Amino acid sequence: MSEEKPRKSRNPATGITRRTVVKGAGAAGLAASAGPFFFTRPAQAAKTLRILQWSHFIPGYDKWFNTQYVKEWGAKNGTEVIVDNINLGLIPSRAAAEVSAQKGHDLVMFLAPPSVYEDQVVDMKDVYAECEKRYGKPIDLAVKSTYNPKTKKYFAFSDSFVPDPVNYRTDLWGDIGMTPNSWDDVRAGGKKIKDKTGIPIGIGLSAELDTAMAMRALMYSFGASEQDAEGNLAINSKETLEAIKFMKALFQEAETPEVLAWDPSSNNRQMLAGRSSLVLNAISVTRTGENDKLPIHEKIAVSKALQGPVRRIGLEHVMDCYVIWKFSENIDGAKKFLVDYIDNFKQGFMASEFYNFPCFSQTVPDLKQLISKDAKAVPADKYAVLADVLDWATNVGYPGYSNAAIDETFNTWVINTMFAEAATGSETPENALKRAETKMKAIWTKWKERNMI
Amino acid sequence: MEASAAAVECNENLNDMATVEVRSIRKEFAETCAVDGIDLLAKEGEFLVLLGPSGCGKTTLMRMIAGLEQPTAGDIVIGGKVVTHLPPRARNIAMVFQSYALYPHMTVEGNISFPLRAAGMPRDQIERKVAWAAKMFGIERFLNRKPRQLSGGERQRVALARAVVREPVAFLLDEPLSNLDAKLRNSARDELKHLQRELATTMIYVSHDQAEAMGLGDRIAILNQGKLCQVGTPQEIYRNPVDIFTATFIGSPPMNLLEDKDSYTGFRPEDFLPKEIGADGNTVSFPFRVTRVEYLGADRLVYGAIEGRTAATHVISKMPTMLRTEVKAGQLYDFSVRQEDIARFDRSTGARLYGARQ
Amino acid sequence: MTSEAAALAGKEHSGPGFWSSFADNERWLWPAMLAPAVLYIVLLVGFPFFLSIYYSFTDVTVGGRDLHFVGLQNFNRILESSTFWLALKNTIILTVISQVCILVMASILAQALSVNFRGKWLVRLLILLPWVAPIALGSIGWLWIFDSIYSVINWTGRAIGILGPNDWPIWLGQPNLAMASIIIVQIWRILPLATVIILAGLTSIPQDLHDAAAVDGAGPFRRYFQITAPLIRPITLVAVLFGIIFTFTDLIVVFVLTRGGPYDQTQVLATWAYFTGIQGGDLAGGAAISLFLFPVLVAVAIIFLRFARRTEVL
Amino acid sequence: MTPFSARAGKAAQATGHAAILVFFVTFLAFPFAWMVITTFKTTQDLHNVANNPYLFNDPPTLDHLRTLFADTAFVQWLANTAMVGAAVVIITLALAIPAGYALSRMTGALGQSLGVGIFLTYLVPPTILFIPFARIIAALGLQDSLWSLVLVYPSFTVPFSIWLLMGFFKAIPRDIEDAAMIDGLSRFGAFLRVVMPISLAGILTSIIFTFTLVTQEFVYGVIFITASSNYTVSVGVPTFLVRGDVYFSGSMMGACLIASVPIAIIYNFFVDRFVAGFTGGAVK
Repeated sequence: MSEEKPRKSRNPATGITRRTVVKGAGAAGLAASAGPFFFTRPAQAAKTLRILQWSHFIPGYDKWFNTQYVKEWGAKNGTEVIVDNINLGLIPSRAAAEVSAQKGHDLVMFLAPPSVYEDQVVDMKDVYAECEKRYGKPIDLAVKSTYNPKTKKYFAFSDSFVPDPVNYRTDLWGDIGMTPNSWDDVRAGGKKIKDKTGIPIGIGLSAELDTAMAMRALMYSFGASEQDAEGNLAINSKETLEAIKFMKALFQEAETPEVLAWDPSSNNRQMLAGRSSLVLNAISVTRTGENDKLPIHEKIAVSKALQGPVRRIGLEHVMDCYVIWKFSENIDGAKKFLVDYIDNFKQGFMASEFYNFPCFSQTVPDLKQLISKDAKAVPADKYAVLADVLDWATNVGYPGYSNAAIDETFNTWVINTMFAEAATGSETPENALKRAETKMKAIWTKWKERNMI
Repeated sequence: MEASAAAVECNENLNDMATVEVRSIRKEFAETCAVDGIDLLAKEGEFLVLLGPSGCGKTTLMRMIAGLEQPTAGDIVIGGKVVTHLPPRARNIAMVFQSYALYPHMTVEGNISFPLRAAGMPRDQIERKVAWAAKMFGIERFLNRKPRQLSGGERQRVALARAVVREPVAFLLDEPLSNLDAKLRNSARDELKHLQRELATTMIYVSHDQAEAMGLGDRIAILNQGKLCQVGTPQEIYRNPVDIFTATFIGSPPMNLLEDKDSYTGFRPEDFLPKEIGADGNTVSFPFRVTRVEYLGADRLVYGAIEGRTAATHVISKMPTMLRTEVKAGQLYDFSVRQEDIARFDRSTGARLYGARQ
Repeated sequence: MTSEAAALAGKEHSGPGFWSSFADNERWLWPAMLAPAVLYIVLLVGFPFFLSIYYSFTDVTVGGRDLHFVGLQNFNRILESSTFWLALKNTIILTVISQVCILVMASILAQALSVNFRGKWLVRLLILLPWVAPIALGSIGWLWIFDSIYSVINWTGRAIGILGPNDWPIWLGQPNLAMASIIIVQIWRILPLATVIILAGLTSIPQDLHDAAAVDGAGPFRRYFQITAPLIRPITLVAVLFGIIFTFTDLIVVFVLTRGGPYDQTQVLATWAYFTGIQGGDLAGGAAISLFLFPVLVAVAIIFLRFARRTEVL
Repeated sequence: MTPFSARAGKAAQATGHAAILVFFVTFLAFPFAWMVITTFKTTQDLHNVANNPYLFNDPPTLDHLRTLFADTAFVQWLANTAMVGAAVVIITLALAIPAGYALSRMTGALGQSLGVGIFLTYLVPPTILFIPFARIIAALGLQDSLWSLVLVYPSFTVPFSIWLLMGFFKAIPRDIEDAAMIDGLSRFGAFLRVVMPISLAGILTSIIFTFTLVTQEFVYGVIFITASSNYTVSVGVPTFLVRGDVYFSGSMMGACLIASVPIAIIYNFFVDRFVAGFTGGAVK
């Protein structure tokens, strides 16, 4: 899980790391504990590259990345690579602190487009160009998530994204003779299952990531969106209102108030406990079930995004967005690292157990084949449905770009709150929409003033 | 208290000029003047009592002598040397506090040896001295106890032992007996006097209890409102008070005062006796209406008022029980005072006009 | 003996050197003793604090370092926001209710602990636990207890028949229950401290007073409310003041349990400041929100300190 | 009262007393009992809603603890917490004892308002401070070092301890210091050799408080430290055992237990002294 990253200080005489010495001495306790007080800076001898990213949901990915991949890369490039893994929820505060300090990591991975930091990061144009030379154009999703058409700047580089399919219980849906293909199916079937078995639908209505994605998927498939393709605020539409009303009905007919309290892990638990008939989530649900040997994972199927009145569309679940701070001490190294990482992306794809999907499709040319035969999944082709994910996955901010206003709206959970207020009946759908619009207007005004959108 | 030969020897050579003197000393606090220009000299080996009601400045004066307060003006001279700006520890004086101020975290032994350790005295000498002081006050048994395990009297002895052990130029004692019960206080007073004789060290003693002051002091300094009223032996103070304050402050019951036109006439209760007792010669007599009689064993206190004056004035007579004269409440008697026992005070300043006894 | 005394005297009369006059002169000594702490506080509390105040009058965001003065704009924006009033209301409700409960419960528990009984050591240990547990971890423990699926409270309630087969309260999902859950956790973590403080007050009351009151014919309740309670009032004030500070500025419990949800209904000022300033990137807005905490706390603290000083706590 | 009714009354009282204690112990300690159960349950058992949550439906497992110790730097985090705690305690005492003493002995309005002023700094919430702090830490080159926490944590422990100790010093009679000065110590010497030893209970109280506040702190720890080997327990556990969508409940509960119970036992030994320390300033 938390692999010891390579230590920052080396004993110049022997070339072995301090960690090795300590381990050799067999003192895991106090001797080692004094360490952090004395090593605050990387040794000056070699170049260093410091990477900050989340603790990957698939522990195997971190293991591969931290102990194998970056070590090999470091050895090849004469660079000591330090990887710090933190909880995904803590990335924003850490980034804020680094910008405030104007010091920190060379490469920072966000899980959603970090548009607000545009002023602070270097343009990734050349990284994209280099990768494009080797693997063709990046997917539209990546560009929409990391490019600001107003300033013509690539503020981040996206290597991969995580699909956000539907997870549902085959047994329960089979019993009522349905499969969840559209939002209307979910509402009708969800109600039936809940009435029959008491087991609800698990689409969140809380201030967290999964809800944010699910609500946007709902809106977009109803033809609603936060902004238009040009980045103008467009939340106030009858389509949005329709989506809100639909969610209200869905919540009242097929859900329980538990979804109001959720964090990103709650829908996983609900599903794995057998207390849910359907959730919108990455493949983490089934992967956890497989890894923890919970037999229920065999009854969970994965399917593509739901069909709405206007289109079938879903979100990426997570968008890997690497940024390089302007104040980074190793900008060139960081860029080279990204390019090389794309070269080796297939390894990452495998290590993440199909969690990270490539933004440069050609890096994993045999993706379809790979996912159709999984070692752990029951049935083995469970994840094959993800093959055409690009046809139904889009970015936050669709149909426009994921800009600073979209980012702030996302992170302050404006959309989540709007849906929750209406669904619980604490506000009318119209009022909830109006409240959200007020908040978003302020956000749009602010970023327009700064010429960021 | 046993006087060991060693103790006497110890102190023999110590204090060549063990005088303590304050010169026109003043102390002002934020808005008040606690000590207002006092000159006072405690002679070598003298037991000087600072007496006054609470708030008169006596404790402030003592704290200035100790160095715990800085005077606003004036000087303090100890052993002929001006110490005004020296910290307490450089003045070589000892002090016993009203609360005893024993160190609660140290044993009795630790308390007594503390000043010696602070001065960096060698260990074996400390032990000898502590043993000597403990023996002097009979507290050898308690050496390993903590102060909270001791009674009030025992604590007082420890405090004294701590003061004595370093053989200071002078002792300052701040009402050290006030926390003892009445019986213990008497014996302690006795012992203290005895101790002072033995050590022959200058002692300055603060008290608000006149009986204590009279009993202990070689001389008494009366303070009132930051000013020195009078300094003198107990007799001088008692018989020859220089003003109304001293006259009424000293003596129990206090001096009787009769209002005249521009002065007060004062006489002590024990000098105010039935006319027939009063000796021949120069007496002044008063018609005395008795209202109440109190028997105190050795004395009778007769309360009443003098009649025939514009304002009836309440006075008290203190009659030794040996005088068998019958005195009853409600009756009118003739009482008299010898002319020489009468004092007159200026009505506006309170100062004495002329003495009854030259 | 003479030489001893001389040595002693010599040492003592070594004259007022620099150190000596320094160590004795209160005019220099007090400032010197205060200086390190005051310096630290000015540099590491005062300076950042004023920087934050400055931020709140600008348009700074997490993403940029250039900022413009915008006057009271941030404050106006906050005051217009319904979430602010909700957060303020929640902060006050949370603080007041939890403190009242803590006061009552701590008084009872302290009373129960003030007598001797077998196993007291263990009981005290168990009672102290919540206070020493890192609160981030303790809150996660509660998150697990309140879990919408695995809630052990609900399971137990069903097992002993308090909850019917169809009752399954969603502790963190229903606004009132969510608020109640947060209050419960705040009580849980502060109660041990309050109990210990009040217990301290109880043990400091001389037994004489209880005896005297008993002799005077006072029953246990009269004895408590007319003798014990007034005597421990000052120290109780201290306990309550700390409770208020801990609850008022706390971010973690709400952050872990509900993240302000459902739909902002449990948002408190501290979490809202965090979400706005850090998650949302609106540093200036976050600074402005958290500044609201300060005057309220100062007012509360001054009232308490005034009371306390009257009763000689400070 | 007859002997019988007296005995009955006593029994009723004892029962009531026991009932109160049972209620409170249940409320306060239950989460820990729950942590114990969770720590040793298999994941499958935990996630099966049909199971009685109090029972071990599968045999108890050490897997969660193994994860905690083998896959995370938990021991290191504990040690870090202890080291930071110790360092902060030392700094806090070094700053707060002299300041608290000076404030307790300063006469006049200045001392009083300074005392209140210092206490008010305790009320400045960390949410306000941490962005500016990040800049200070960076300027000093302390990011990712435990020294950053050692530097920053006194910002809340010092004002608090000053306030606590001030009350305590005020309760010490001035006579005792005066006596010490007469007995040959300087003003400062009297403070060092007499006042400090007498105030041990108060100092102990502020040590306990400081240490607890340090172990509880979360926000600064998250922001200033990213290297897993430099985390404190409060930060390391939730950061490493909440991975993406999944909570490692068993390991987390085990970590919480291990981090709390030993401290609670130590405190329990000192709680009487602590109690004395707390009343020092408040009740004479």
